[in-house]
Amino acid sequence: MVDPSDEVNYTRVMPYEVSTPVFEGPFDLLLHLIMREQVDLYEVSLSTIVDAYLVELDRLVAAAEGTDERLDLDVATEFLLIAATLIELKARRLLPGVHDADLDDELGLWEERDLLLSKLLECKTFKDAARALSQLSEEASRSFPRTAGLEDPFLDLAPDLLAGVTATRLRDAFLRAVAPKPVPTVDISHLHVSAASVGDAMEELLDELPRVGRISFRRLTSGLVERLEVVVRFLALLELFKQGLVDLDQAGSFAELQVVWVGEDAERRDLAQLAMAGVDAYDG
Amino acid sequence: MADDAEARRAIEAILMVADQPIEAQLLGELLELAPQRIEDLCTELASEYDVTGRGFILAKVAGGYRYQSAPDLAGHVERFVLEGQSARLSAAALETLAIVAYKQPLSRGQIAAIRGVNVDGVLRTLQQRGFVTEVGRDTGPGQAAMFGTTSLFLERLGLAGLGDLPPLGDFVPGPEVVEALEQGLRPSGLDDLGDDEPADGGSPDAGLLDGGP
Amino acid sequence: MADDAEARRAIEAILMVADQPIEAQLLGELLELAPQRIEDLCTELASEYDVTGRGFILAKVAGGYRYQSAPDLAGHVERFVLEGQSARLSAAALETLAIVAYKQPLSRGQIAAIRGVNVDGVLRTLQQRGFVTEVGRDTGPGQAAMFGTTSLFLERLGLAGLGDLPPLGDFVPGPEVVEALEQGLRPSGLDDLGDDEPADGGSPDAGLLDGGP
Repeated sequence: MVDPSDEVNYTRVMPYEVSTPVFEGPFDLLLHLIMREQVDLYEVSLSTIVDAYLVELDRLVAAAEGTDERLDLDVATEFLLIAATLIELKARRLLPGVHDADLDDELGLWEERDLLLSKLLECKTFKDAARALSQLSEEASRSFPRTAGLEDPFLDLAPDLLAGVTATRLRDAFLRAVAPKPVPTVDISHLHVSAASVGDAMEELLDELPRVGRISFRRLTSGLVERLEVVVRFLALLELFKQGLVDLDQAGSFAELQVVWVGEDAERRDLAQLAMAGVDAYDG
Repeated sequence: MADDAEARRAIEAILMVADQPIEAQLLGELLELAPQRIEDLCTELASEYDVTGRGFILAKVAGGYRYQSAPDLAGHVERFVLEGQSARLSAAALETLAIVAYKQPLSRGQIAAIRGVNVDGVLRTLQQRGFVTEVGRDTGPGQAAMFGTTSLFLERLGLAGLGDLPPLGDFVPGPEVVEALEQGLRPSGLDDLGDDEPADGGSPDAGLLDGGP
Repeated sequence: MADDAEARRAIEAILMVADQPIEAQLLGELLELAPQRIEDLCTELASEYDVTGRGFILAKVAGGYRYQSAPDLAGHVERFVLEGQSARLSAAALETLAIVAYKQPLSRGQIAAIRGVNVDGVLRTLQQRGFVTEVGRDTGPGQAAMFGTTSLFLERLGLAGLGDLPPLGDFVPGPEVVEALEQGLRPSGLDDLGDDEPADGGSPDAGLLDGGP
């Protein structure tokens, strides 16, 4: 750390040139879709979004190939997040349950829309503010500051910066300089905060599915009132699918989603423990 | 106590040897003048340089005064200054910076809530670049780190202080944008509830995993 | 080729941002004017400052031109040096010096990244005092200057070599500190693609913000 002869390779990597629009978040993407393409959010094709993501991913991988650069996982995962958010938004519309909407649900939809609308307005506001700041910076960068400092005759006069400075004080100063760093935290505020837990939903499914064997998703969720509960159940189901405990089957584009239990009863509990430990973080 | 003429000259002399913006407060202490008097004198000097077409300006930046080259001469100065162009910030970083600038102090979570994405990476970049720093801790239970902008940020934007930021209200979208957004977010599902629901339960809207619409 | 009025202004701008006396030869090359013409213009400027009673002078020093405080205002400047800068600089200067000592070689931007503030002035002071010096250039495209400590620094601290600096070992930084440090000192932008973080992020001379799409 203190050895100045340590070899450091000060090469730099240029950022990927991105020709397709890069969206800075789900709000950003929504803004783009709504403002420029004048589309109804719920008309947006999910496959288009997923395709765009895959194309973008391929492009990033190709760009990284043959160079020392790595695929930028930040970019890749951020895009995935956008796609996932949109899919969730759309899925919440399409899932059964909405059709049983009563007045409360309807009001809820409008509230939700208003919330999203205010988010988008806020997002747009800061986008424009950022542009103004950029402009300010551009102007400021054309004026260079004087940093010449003291003229020689005054240098002798200047207080001795090292008066009373010991090596220990120097070390303390270093530690002070590097100390106040924020603790990185995993931000999950963009995830849907829900009273329903995916873990709980999995537990219910693990109890129910082995008994019924095969069931349509619609029937599986027929007793649920809140759309959110349906979403949570769906996520739980995907988790079970990942664990290899269920098979999901859809005969065609508009067909029912069929759920088939393929797990062994014996391994149920063990796997449940494992699986739920991994997904509880989704609860928000 | 210095008279105005001498105070003006003294300010010029001191700023000429300074290597960072000097606050009116300090100049006032040195010259035994009220800070407001210093502000006035500096404003006079700045306007004098402007009127007489000097190649330098007296700028108020990050709360202090300093000499800078005149912006219109950037072409000449750039050829002289050796250090080249610095890296520019991505749009994501810039927007995050704008949020921090206008909403400070605020937590990582609050920024993420506005941007709709995780901002860890972007925030780290802004901290590395010295534009954003931790300014304290939330008093709430989690004691989340609160972030704000630095004086370097003000310097880079050529602002005397945060009060000189263009008002955020200037950027609030107009009614036509609001209308367009409202239109785009029309909860279409409401219109056709129950109308087209086949008895067999097949979803009429779209296949979940295919393209729709 | 610049006309006289613009050349005069350009000379003012360049000399204002220069750290060292600039020779007429170099100014002539930058402005595409004969050195003699530059000399004439500088003489005109100097006399103009004198006649209008500015607090600074345009001096010819060591074969070059530079701005200096007017000699008759030395009292004010001394006061500024003694009362103004010392208290304000010491803590900042010490931290900057410590960072350079422990982390050398590193660029201006890397230091700024750790300190979270512009370090141009402080670094300049440390260089002037002979504690810090430029030890090389970054191999990257920007070729940022890399800084390290001098033998005078070691001498003044009574150290035989950098290896004698007190070890940081008994201080166990949390992983977040280590990460922040490594991020700050990482030579390339590998971890932040898209946020683009070259090593000279703290360079004073260019717009850092870009609103790109």
